[in-house]
Amino acid sequence: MEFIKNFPFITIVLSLFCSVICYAFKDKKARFVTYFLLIISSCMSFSVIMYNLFSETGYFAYRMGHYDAPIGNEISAGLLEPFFALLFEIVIFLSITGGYKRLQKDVEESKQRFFYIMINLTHAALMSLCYTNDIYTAYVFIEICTIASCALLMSSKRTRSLVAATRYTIFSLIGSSLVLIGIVLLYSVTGHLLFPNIFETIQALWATGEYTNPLTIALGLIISGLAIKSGMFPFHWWMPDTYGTATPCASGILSGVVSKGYIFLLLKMIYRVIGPQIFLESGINNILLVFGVCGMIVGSVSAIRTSNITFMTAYSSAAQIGYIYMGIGLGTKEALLAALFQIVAHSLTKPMLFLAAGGLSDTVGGKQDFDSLRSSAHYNKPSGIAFAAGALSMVGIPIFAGFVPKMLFSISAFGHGFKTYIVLLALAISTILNVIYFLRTLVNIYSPAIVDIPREKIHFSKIKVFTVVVIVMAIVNLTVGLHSQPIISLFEKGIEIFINIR
Amino acid sequence: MNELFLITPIFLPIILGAILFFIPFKNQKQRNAYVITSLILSSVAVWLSAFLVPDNSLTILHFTNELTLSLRLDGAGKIFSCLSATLWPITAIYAFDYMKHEEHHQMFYCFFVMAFGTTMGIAMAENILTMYLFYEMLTLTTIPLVAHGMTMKHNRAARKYMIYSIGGAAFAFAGVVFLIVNGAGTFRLGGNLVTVDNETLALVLYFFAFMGFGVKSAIFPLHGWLPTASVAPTPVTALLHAVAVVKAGAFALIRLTYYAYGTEFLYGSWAHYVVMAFSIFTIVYGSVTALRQKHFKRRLAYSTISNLSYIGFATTLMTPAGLVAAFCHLVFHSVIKIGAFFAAGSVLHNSEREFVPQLEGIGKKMPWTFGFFTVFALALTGIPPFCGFFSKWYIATAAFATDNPLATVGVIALLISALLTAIYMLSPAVKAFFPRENAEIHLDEIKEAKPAMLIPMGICVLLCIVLGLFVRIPVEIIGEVLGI
Amino acid sequence: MNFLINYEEVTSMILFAIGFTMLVFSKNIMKKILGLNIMDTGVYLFLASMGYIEDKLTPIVPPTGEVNALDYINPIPAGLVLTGIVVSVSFSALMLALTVRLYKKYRTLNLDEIYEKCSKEDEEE
Amino acid sequence: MFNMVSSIVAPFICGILMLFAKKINDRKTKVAFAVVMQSIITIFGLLTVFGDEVSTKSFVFIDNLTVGFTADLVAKFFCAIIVIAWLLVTIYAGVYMKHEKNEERFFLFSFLTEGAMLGAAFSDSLVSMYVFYELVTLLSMPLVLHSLTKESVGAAKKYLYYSIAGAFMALFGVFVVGTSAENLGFVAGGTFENVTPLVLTAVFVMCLGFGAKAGLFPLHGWLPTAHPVAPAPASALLSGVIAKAGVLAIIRTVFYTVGAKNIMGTWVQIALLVLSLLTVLMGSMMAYREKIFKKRLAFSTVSQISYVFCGLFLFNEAGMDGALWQIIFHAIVKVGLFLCAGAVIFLYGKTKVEELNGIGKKMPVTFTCFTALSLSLIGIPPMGGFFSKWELATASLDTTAIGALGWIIPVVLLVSALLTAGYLLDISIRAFFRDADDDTTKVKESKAMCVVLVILAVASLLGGIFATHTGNMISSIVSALF
Repeated sequence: MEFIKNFPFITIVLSLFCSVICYAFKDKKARFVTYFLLIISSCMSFSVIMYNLFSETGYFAYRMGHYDAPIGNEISAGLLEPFFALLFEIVIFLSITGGYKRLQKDVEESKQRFFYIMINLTHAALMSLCYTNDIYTAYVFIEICTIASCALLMSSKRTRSLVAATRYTIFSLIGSSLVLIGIVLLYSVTGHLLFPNIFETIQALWATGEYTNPLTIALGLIISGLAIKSGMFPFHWWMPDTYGTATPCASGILSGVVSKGYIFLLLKMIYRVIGPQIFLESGINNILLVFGVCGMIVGSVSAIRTSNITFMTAYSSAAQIGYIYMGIGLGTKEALLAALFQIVAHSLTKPMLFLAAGGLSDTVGGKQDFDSLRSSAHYNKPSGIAFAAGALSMVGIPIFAGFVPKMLFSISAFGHGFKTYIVLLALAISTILNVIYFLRTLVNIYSPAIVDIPREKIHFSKIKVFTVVVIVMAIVNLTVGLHSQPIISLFEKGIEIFINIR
Repeated sequence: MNELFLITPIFLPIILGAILFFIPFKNQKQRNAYVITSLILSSVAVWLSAFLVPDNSLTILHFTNELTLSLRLDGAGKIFSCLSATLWPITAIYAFDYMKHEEHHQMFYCFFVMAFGTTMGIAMAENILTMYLFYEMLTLTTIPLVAHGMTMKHNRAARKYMIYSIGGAAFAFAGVVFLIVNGAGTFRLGGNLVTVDNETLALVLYFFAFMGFGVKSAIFPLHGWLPTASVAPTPVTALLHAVAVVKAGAFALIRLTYYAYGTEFLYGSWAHYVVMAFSIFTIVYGSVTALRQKHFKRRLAYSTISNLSYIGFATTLMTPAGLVAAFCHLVFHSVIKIGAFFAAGSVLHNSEREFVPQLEGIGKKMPWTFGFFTVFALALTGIPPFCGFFSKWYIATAAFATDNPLATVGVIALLISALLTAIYMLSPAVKAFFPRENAEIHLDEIKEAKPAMLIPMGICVLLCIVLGLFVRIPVEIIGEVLGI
Repeated sequence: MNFLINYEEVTSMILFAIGFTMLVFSKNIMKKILGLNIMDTGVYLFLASMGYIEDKLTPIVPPTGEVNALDYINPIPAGLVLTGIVVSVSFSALMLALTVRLYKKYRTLNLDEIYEKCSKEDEEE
Repeated sequence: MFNMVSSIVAPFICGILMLFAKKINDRKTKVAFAVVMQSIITIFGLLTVFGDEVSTKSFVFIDNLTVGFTADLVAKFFCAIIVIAWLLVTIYAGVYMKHEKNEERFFLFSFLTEGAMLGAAFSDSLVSMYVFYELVTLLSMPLVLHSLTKESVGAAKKYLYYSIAGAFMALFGVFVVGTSAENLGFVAGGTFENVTPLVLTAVFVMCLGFGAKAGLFPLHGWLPTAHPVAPAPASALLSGVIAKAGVLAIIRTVFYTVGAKNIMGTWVQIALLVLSLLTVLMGSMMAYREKIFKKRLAFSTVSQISYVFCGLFLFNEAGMDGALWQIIFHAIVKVGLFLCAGAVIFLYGKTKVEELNGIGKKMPVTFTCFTALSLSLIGIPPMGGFFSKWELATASLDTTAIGALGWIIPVVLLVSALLTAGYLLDISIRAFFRDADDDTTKVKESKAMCVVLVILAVASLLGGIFATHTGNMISSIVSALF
C-alpha cells in the first residue's frame, strides 16, 4: 500500500500533463480529458483519505526528489488535505458538467480548449495548495492558480468580464507579492523552507523572544496577501464584478474552489507554520475576527442593495467567506471545525447557485436584474429548484448543508467572554440579511412577471445534464445537512493531525 | 401501538400534499375529495397517536451524535396537535367554497396540507432543535399560502412575513444552541437547565429566544407581519394567523419557558419581568390599534396580536396555574378567532366588503353570519358563559396567585383590552344589525353565505358555547395531560 | 539601523513602494503593468539579498573533490527568484493581452474611462 | 321554585314569541298579545314574591364559578319592583309605540331585558349575577337605539361602552374576590372575616363599575345622552328600573359578599360617600340648568339614585331602610315622570321645557299626576318620597363612623331637594299658570296612558302610608343584614 503515498504527487503532475495535452484536442475532447483527469484524481484523493484513516499515524510526508531539508521540497497529506482535494475535484467536476452548455455560448468556439487547459492548471494548483508542505511550492502554485483563474475570467466574450479580470489580476498581484515578501521574511528569519523546520525554528525563536516583530510582520503579510486573494472583507470589492460577469462555470469554480484553496493554505500557514499558540499571542486572530464579522454584515448589505442576481450571489460569497474568517479568528479547535465545515457547505452551495442563476437568466435572454427575472423559475424549473435549495442552504435552514456550520459556529462561540455576544449577534443579524436578499429573490422568481420581455421556456428535456447536475448538487447538499456526523468526525480527527503531527 | 407511529401524523400530510401537487385532477370535486380525505386521515392519525401512542421518545435521525431529530408526544404536544387536527379539516371545508373565486388551487392545497404536517412536527418535537427545524419548515410551507394572491401586495406581505419569522428564528437560534450546549435541549416540564456558568448570558439568550419565537406570536415590536399577512385568502388567515402559525409561536414560548429553561431558573430574574412587561404592553397595544382599524380583517388581526399576548402573559407568570391558563386561552382563542375570521371571510366573499363602515345593515341580509359573529364577539370580549370569559378568569386568578405587582398590572391591562375588545368587536355587529336610518345602503346583490361556509362557523359557535358551559372538562383534561 | 549595511533591503523597499504606488494609483494600464514589474523587481532584490550568505560557495559542484553540502548557500532562494521572474513575466504577458483586447474595444488605456464605457454598455443592454 | 324559574324563563320565551308577532298585521292584537304575556310574567313574579324563600341547585362552571337562583328577600324586593313597573310600562307602551316604527322589536327586547333583570335579581352568587348583569346591558341597548337615528345609535353605543367599561371594572373586583374567597355565594353579612387592601380596592372598583349603570359619578355620562333619544317607555324603564340593577349589584357585593363590617370606617366608605354626594349635587344642578324635558329628568335620575347610595354606604339600619324606600319611590316616580314626558311627546311632540307653557290645560290628567309625582320626588310630607329622605337624613346624623360627613349629608340632601323643587315645579307652573304661546289644537289624552299615570301617582302619594307589607319586607331585609 505504500504506493498510495505517491498519489498526491501523481494527481498534481497528471493534471499539469493533462493541461498540456488538452491543447492538442478540440473542446469536446478536451472536456472529456478533463473529466477523466478529475475522476482519476478524485479516486486517488479518496484512496489517500482511506489510507490515512487506516494507517496508524494518519499522516505522511512525501519528499520530491528525495533531497533532505533545507534543499528538498515536500508535500504532505493528513486527513484534511486529501479531503479538501476531493471536495474541490467534485465541485469542479459538477461545475463543468453543469456549466458547459452555457460555456459554449459564452466562450468563442476556438478558445474553449484554452478554458479547459486553465481549469486543469487551476486543478493542479489547488491540489498542490492542499498538499504542499513547503512555502516554496506554496508560492509557486499560488501564482499558477492566480494566472489560471485570471485566464478563466478572461475567457468570456463579454468585455465587462475583461475589465473585471483586470481588476482581479491587479488585486491578486498585490496579494501574491505580499505573500512573497512574507515568505521571504520567514525564510530570512528561519533559514528554512519546509513547514516543519520553520515551525520548530519559530517556536524556538518565539520562546527566546527574538525576532517577534519580523515574525509578526511576516505572518501579517502572508495572511493579508491570502486574504486579498480569497476576498476577505476590506478587499472583497473585486468579487461581484469578477464572479458576476464570468461564465457561470467559471464563477462557480472561482467562488466555490479557488478562494477556498487560498483559505486552506492560510490555515496551513497558521496552524502548521506559525503554530496556533503564536497566532493567538500575536493578536492577529482578533483582527481576523473583526474583519470576518464586518465581512458578514457588509457583504450581505451590499447583496441587498444590488439588483442583479449574479452580483447578489457574488456579494453573498463575500459574506460567507466572512463566516470562515470569523471562525479562524476565534482560534479554537471547535471554531476551526466550524470554519472547515463552512468551506464545505459554501463550496457545495455556491456553484449550484451560480449555475441556477445562469439558467434563470437564460430564460430572459441573459438579463440578470430581478424585475426581468420574475417568474423565470416557472420557465426553467430545474434552475428554480436548484436556486431554492441553494438559497435555503445559504440562509441556514435546517436539513440543508448551510445549517450545520451556523450550528457549529454558535456552539464554538460560547466561553469567549464578550466575543460570544459579538459572534452570536453577528450570526443572527447576518442570517436575517441572508433571508432578506435570498428569499426575496426566491419569492420573486416564483411570482408572476411585471415586465413583458421575450421569454423562452426551457424544458428540462433540453438540459438533461444540467438538470441531473443541479439535482445531484441539491441531494449532496441535503445529505451533508442531514447526516453531518461522518464529516465532522473526520474533521475532528483531521484537525488533531493537522495541528499536531508534522 | 408503539411510538414509531408518530411519524405518520407528520409525514403523511407532507407526502400527501406533495403528491397532490402532481395529480392532474379533472375537476374541483375530485381535488376537494382528495384534500379532505387526506386531512381527515392525518387528523385521525393525530388523534390515534394522542390516545394510543405511549409517551416515549422516537429518534428519527442523527444530525450529529448529540443533535438528533426526535419526536415525542407529551401532554402539551397532545393539546396543541389535537387542537390543530380538529380545526384543520373544518377550515378545509370552509376553504372549498371560499377558494372557488381564487386561482391556482393546486399549489394552495398542496401547501395547505403540507403545513398541517409541519405544525404537527412542532407539536411533537421532543427536543428544541427538532422544534426549531419544524418551526422553520412551517414558515417555508406557509409563505406560498400568504403569497397566494401573487400581486405585488401579497408578494410584499409574504416577504415581510418571511423576514420577520425567519429573522426571529435566527435570534432564537442563539438561545437554542445555548440550551443544547448546556444539555437542556430535551423538553421536560420544569426544564433541564441545572447550573450555568454564565447566568447573564443565559438570561440574555432567553430574552433573545423569547422575542425570536415571539415573532410568530406577534409580540410588540415584532408584530408587524401579522396584519400585513391578512391579505392572504381568509382560510389561510383564519387557520394560520389565528391558530396554527401564531399558536405555534405561543407554543414555542411555552416550551422554551416551562420545558427548556425551566421556571425555577427564570422566576424572579430580570428577564422574567422584561418579557412579562413586553407581553402586557402588547396586550393593550394590540387592542388599541385594533380599535383604530377600519379594515375588518386587519382589525381581527390586531385583536389576534393582543390575544396572543394574553397567552404570552400567562406563560410569563411562570407558575403551573399560569401554564394551565396559557393553554386554556390557547385553545379557546383558537376556536373563537378562527370563527370570527370565517365570518369576516364570508362577508368578504359574499359582498366584497372589507371595511367596517361598509357593513351598515348587512346583518339583515346575512343574519346567520352576523349572528355567529356576535357570539364570537361576545366570547372574545369575555362575556360569560362563553368560553372566552373563563380563560380570562384563569389568567387573572393565576396572576393574583403570584402576588407579583407586575402581574396585577397585567390583569388590569387584560380588562382594559377586554373593554376595547368589546368596542371593536361589537361595533361591527351593531352596525350590521342596526343600520342608521338615514344611511345609504345598497344590499340588493348580497346573499347569505352558503352552508359550506356557515357549517364551520356553526361548529365554532357550538364549541364556544359548549367549552364555556362545561369549561370544567377541558380544563381538567389540560391540567391532567400537563401533569399538573 | 545602518543603511550602509543593509542597503539592498532599503533599495528593494523603495522599488517596491514605487511599483506599488504605480500599480494602485495610476489610471493607465500600461503604467500599471510597469509598476507591477518594478514592484516585483524590488521583491526579487530583497529575496536575493536574503538568500545570499557571506563566504559560502555557490551551489555548483566543482570538478575536483567532494564538498560538504552545508558549505554551499541554499539554492532555493535563487530558484525562488527565478520562479518569481518567470511569474512576473507571464503576468505581464497576461496583462498586456488583456490591455490589447480592451484597447481594441474602447480605444483608450485609461481604466476609469473603460469602466464608464462598459457600465454604459450594460445599461444599454 | 316553579314560579321563580318560570318568572325568569317566561320573559325569554315571550321574547322569542315576539319574533313571530311580526306576522300579525293588526297592531291591536299584537299589543294585546304583549300585554297578556307581560301580565302572565307579572303574576309569576308576584307569586314568587309572596311565596316562601326557595333556591335552585346551582350550575357549576368551575370551582367557585357557579350560576344559580334563590328567592331571598332582596331578590323578592327587586322582583316586585321589576314586574310591576314592567307591566305598567308595557300597557303604556301599547299606546305610545303607535308612532314608532317596528314596535315588536321594542317588545322583544323589553321582554328579554326583563328576563335578564329578573335573573340578576334572583342570582345567588356573584358570578351568576355578573352574567345576567352583562346580559341586561347587551339586551337593553337595542331599546335605546330603537329609533335608529344617528343620535340614538350613538347614544346606544355610548350606553353600551359605559356599561361594559363598568362591567369590566367590576370584573376586576370579581377576579380579586374570586381568588380570595372560596365561594362567591351570597350570604347576608358577607363571607369575609377580614379583608386585604387589595380586596378593599377591588370593592371600591366594583362599586364604581356597577355604579356606571346607576349613573354614579364619574361614569354617569351615558344617562343624559341615552334617555332623551330612547322612546319614553324605554327611558322610563332605564332610569326607573334598569338603573336599579347597579344598585342591586352593589348591595349584593357590599352586603352579601364582602360584608359591610369589613368596609365600615375604611377609606372606601368615605370615598364612596363623597362620590355619591357629589353625584347628588351635580345631578340636581345639571337638571336645574337643563332645558330639554327628558334630559332634565335623566339628570334628576342621576342625582336621585345617588340618594340610594348615600343610604347604602352609611352601613346602618336606618340608612339601609331609607335606601330601600328611596329605591321604591324613585322607581314609581321616575317611571311616572318619564311617562308624562312621553305623553307630551306622543300628543304634541314637544321636547323642550319652554314649549310646555299652558299645556296643563290641554292635558290636565297628565300634568296633575306629574305635579303629584314631582312633589313626592321633592319629598314634601306626607308624600311617599318624604319618608326615604327623612330616613336618610336621620341615619346620616346618627352615624358616628364618618365624622363630618354625618352633618354634611343632610345639608346636601336639603340643597338637592330645593333644586329638585326648582326644576320639577318649574314645569308644573309653566304647565298650569302660564298661557300657551302657540295655539295647538287640544288632543284628547289616551285613556290607557292616564290610567297608568294615575296608578303611579296614587302609589307615590299613598305608598308611604299604607304599604305595610313593603314596610315589613324592608325591615326584615335590614334586620337580616345588621
